[in-house]
Amino acid sequence: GGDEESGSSLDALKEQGYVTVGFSNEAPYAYEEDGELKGAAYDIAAAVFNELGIEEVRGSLQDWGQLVPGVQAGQFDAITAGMAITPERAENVLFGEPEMTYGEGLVVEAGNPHDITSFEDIANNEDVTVIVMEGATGIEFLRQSGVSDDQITYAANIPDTFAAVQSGRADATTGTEMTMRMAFESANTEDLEFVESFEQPDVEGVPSYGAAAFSLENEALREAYNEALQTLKDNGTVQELLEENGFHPESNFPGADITTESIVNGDNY
Amino acid sequence: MTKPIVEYKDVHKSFGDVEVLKGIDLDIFPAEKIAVIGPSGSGKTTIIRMLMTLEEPTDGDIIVDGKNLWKMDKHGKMVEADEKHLREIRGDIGMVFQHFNLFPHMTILENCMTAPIHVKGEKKKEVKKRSIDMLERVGLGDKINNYPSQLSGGQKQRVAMARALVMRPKIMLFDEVTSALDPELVGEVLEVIRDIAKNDDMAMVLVTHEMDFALDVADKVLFLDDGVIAEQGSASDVIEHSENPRVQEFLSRFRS
Amino acid sequence: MTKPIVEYKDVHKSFGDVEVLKGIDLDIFPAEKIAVIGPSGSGKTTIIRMLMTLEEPTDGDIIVDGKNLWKMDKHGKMVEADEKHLREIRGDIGMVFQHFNLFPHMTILENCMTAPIHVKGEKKKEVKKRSIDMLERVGLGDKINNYPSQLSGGQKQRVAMARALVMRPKIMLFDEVTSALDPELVGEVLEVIRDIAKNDDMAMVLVTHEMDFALDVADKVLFLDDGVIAEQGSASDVIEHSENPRVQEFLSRFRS
Amino acid sequence: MNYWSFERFFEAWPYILKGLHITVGVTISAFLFALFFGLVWTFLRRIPERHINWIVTWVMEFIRSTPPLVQLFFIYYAWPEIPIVGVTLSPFASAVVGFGIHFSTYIGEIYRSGIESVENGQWEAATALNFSLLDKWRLIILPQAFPPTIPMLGNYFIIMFKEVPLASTIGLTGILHMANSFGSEHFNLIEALTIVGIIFLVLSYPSARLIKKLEVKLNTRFDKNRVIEPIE
Amino acid sequence: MQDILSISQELSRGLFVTISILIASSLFAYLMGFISGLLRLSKHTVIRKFTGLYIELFRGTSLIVQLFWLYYAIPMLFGINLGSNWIIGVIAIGLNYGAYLSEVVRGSVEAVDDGQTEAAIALNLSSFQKMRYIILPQAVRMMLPEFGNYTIQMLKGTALVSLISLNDILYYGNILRSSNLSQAPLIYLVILIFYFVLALPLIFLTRKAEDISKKGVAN
Ligand SMILES: Nc1ncnc2c1ncn2[C@@H]1O[C@H](COP(=O)(O)OP(=O)(O)OP(=O)(O)O)[C@@H](O)[C@H]1O
Ligand SMILES: Nc1ncnc2c1ncn2[C@@H]1O[C@H](COP(=O)(O)OP(=O)(O)OP(=O)(O)O)[C@@H](O)[C@H]1O
Ligand SMILES: [Mg+2]
Ligand SMILES: [Mg+2]
Repeated sequence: GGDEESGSSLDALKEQGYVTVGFSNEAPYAYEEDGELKGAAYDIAAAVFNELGIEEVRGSLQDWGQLVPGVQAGQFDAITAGMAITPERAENVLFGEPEMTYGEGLVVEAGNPHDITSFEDIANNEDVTVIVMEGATGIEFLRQSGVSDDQITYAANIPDTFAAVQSGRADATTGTEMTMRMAFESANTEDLEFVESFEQPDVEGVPSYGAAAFSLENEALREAYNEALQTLKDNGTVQELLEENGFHPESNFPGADITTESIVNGDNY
Repeated sequence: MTKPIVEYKDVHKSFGDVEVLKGIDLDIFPAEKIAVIGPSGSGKTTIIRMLMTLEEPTDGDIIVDGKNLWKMDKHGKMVEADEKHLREIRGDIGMVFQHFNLFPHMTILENCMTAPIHVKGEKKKEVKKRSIDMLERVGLGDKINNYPSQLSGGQKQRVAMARALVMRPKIMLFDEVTSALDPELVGEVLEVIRDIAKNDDMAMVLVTHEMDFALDVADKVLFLDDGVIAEQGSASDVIEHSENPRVQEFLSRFRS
Repeated sequence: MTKPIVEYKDVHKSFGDVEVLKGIDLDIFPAEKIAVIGPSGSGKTTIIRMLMTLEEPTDGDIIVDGKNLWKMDKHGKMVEADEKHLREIRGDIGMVFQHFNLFPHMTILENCMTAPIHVKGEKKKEVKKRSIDMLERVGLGDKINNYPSQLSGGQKQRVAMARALVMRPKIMLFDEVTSALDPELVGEVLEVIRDIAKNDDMAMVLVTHEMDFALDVADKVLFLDDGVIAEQGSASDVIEHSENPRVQEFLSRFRS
Repeated sequence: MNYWSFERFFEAWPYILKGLHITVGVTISAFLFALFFGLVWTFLRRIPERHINWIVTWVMEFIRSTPPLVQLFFIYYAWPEIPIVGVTLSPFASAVVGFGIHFSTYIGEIYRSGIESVENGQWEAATALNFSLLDKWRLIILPQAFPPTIPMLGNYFIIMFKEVPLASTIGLTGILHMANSFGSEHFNLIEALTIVGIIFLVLSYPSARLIKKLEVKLNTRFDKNRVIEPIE
Repeated sequence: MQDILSISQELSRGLFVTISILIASSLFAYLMGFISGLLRLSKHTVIRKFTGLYIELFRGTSLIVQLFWLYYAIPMLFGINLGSNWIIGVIAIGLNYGAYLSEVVRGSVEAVDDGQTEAAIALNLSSFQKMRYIILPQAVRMMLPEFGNYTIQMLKGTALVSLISLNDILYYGNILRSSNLSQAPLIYLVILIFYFVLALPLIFLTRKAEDISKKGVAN
């Protein structure tokens, strides 16, 4: 756990020999399977911290919505959940440089009875309800696409959103494309359908860029992290780890011109 | 000679392995007043509780008014009595307890009225009149709307007697009705019993430690010792002139 | 004439607005046996509880062995006694309660030994010997390792007496020590008290409802009525020949 | 410290209070459910057959000694997956059923101790007066057994109220959930959680006082020294 | 069967956290219960009121709220380093149930028959001796069953620490379920059985305590 307020300094982390990271059990970004932490964001973070001389990375599972408050409360040193950089979040945490990019995905009941292929379709059919993970960017995308608040319900994590659609408590769920696809595959059920023909919403923030995040007080750790990240990007490690986790080079690697600053100031948002 | 209203025929009672009544034979005649005395644990209470159907005998028969209390005829066979059978016979018997057992959630008038109304299905008006009469008789005419908690021990016990009396039993059982009372309150309760004994023609069985009172009221005294009737006879025979050493020893304890 | 060991001087006691003792004057001399009788609520218990420091008088003084029990001298002023002062004087007084108040988590031997060891700091070995002697004297030599719950009421009360006696008080207080007992067990307890009264030279104050016993044991009888000592004198004067109508009425209730 | 913001604190109040009717609604519904189900346990416990009694006792013990949080998860996530009998329940219904069943085992015990607190002498007096079995229960036992249970039942109502926020983990939009969601939108939970604490304190403390008063009143009504022991 | 075994195996990884938190928080709660219970009986109004505040604060709000609050607020507001989540879990559960237990302690001491106090005075025991030799030994006997019951409550309460990301039994159960929804019934059933098995010794101890407390107490 966070042994000091709002995350420890790099030296302290080295001394203690491990770093604690917050994640939200969301494949393929960061999740736990067979007792091990996995996922692209986790793997990258682990590689970066190794590069910084910290061998062990311990996970702290959180509901998505509690990741930012958690890192601020010093419950862990960094968030490694592939969290999308947004201007609002950036006011409350320090983001590292982008590690990946992704669009949105949609999962519905098998056979897609309401024939939903976009957020507009949901907006246009008041009977349809969609369940989203609390604190996810998808909520804002849905709202901007005209979906009313009455249609949106919330769950604390991805498995819960799937459980809700599967048991008929909601008609659809949305999250990042990678998440929806991975969760759909692992759910391994005939009750659900991943909407292949989904149209990405045309709103601010899509596509999203995922990055590690740190407490506002921990500028030094972010700087160190960014430096090591750049090294690993340059030697191809990051790309390798992304591909291993099912990310595609054309669609999921952030362009070199895209920086956290350019996203936060709106140029690339 | 009249027929007894109650007959105990070789009645035994065990609790677990312990036999506390070892063959009781006893006839109770209409209007007879019987006092039961004896050491603690000798089985006095158990004898009358079996008649009140609060305890089932292990062996033997109790016959009430010609009917076997604890057994009944079913298709020609004698089987254990069921609740219906017991309720039929129980109508003849009333009991007053050591700890009064008044119903605390009812006024004392309601205490007296509820059984005649619900058990015998009598008219409320009639029952009320009779209950008030009875409460007046035990000296509590001015308390009818009080709750039991507002009464002294002696008053409570008098209500308990009125409650039993309005049911007009043919036989009344009293189990040490004064032993939970302060010494000063004993007199008033005994006075009421004496009055009932003199003026009613019910049979009465009194378990008591008040020897003077037994001497005064009882036609017959039973001395119970270790589950058997060790001596019986007129009150003065047993209490004043018994030659049985157990009886003498027992009685000596009451002379301090 | 010897000096009294305890003097009550115009002692008053109120609970809330109700004055239950209205000026008690009383001398208790060494070795004197006093019986206190009177109707329920007349203040008998309260009188002795004040001496045992369980209740504080509202007014007046109680002097024990020349020292004021409830007041003490502090820098020349008389102030309310503190715990230390009370403990000092309390050492002379012992009490036996109506409900025994034995310590249920200790054997009866431990019940007797606790106070001498912890209060007087006596040696364990000595205390043990004395306690066993005392328990034998009250007839419980074979029960010393039993717990109170394993004893009958009469036995418990005898333990309570032994427990008070091993403290060797100069004055012993008894509050209706037989009234919570079954009638048959009363005798054995009275027997023990009688024995103590005859053979020890403690002063004793006995609140009791047992008139025969008071007659037998007491040097002096106080009749308390409504918070005042309505009559006092030798036992036979008060119990047998009193002309006070209140006393007569009270005593009549004990003859049923 | 700049983590505490009064602005956010006051902003959060109306937002969180939107969940209050859900929290209170679940509490009341679950309590009614438990009152009824407790009765069922009480009667099951009175079946004289030894084996049935044993089973009922241990089923109650099982429900009582396992975490309500897990039971909620079971009802919400697992129940729908069970073939044939499986039903999908909303978070509200899941919470009502979950807390209802969990607390019914306690309430059943309260009923039982209420009945047992009626002295044996009352049964005997009723027998001596020749009442039928139904009349004994109706006229003598229940009128005495029920009043002394009221304070304990009240206590359990409050205890239950304080457990209901657990259901935010299955998406019940009560006050804790609203606080979490306010917190995740504003990236800070302290003010919101503090408000939830205040709401619970403000509602449960006076109610507990009220019940204490009621208890005293009930105890002085008849000559009862009967106290229903808390079973927790 | 195979499934049950592998589920159990996975869950048992959380046993240590659940049990260690149970033990530590119970000890802490017992301590708090005794301290605050006895302070409630103090002659000093200020001490009594202050202890009362603690008790009402923790009994008046939910354990889950207290847990979250300690988890987020303590480090942020006061900059106090409470150490690991394990310690936060122990403190939250301990303080919460300590408040309940203090009422048990106070109630038991008050429930010792007045006659015992009077007998102790009549034998001239000092206030301390009276408490030490007469009142407490009996009060403790009376407390035992309630302490047992509350320990079972605490066991149930430990399930909450999965919410502050401690790897207890329920944590591993939830992880299992999230990758295997259709097995949810079996997983949760096994979790419930895990807790029940942990509770069993407590249940038997509590029953034993009831027997003990029935003996050796005057009332
Ligand atoms: N329900 C019971 N279970 C076990 N033993 C019992 C029960 N009722 C009575 N006994 C035992 O039966 C014996 C006789 O009891 P009973 O109450 O009839 O005596 P008693 O003569 O009325 O005594 P007392 O004068 O003390 O009231 C006693 O040894 C008693 O312990
Ligand atoms: N702690 C108390 N608070 C209020 N009133 C009390 C208290 N103790 C005693 N009293 C009242 O004081 C009066 C005298 O009580 P006390 O116990 O001394 O009477 P008593 O003569 O011993 O009676 P009994 O024979 O019934 O024991 C009674 O009216 C009683 O109600
Ligand atoms: Mg008897
Ligand atoms: Mg008295």
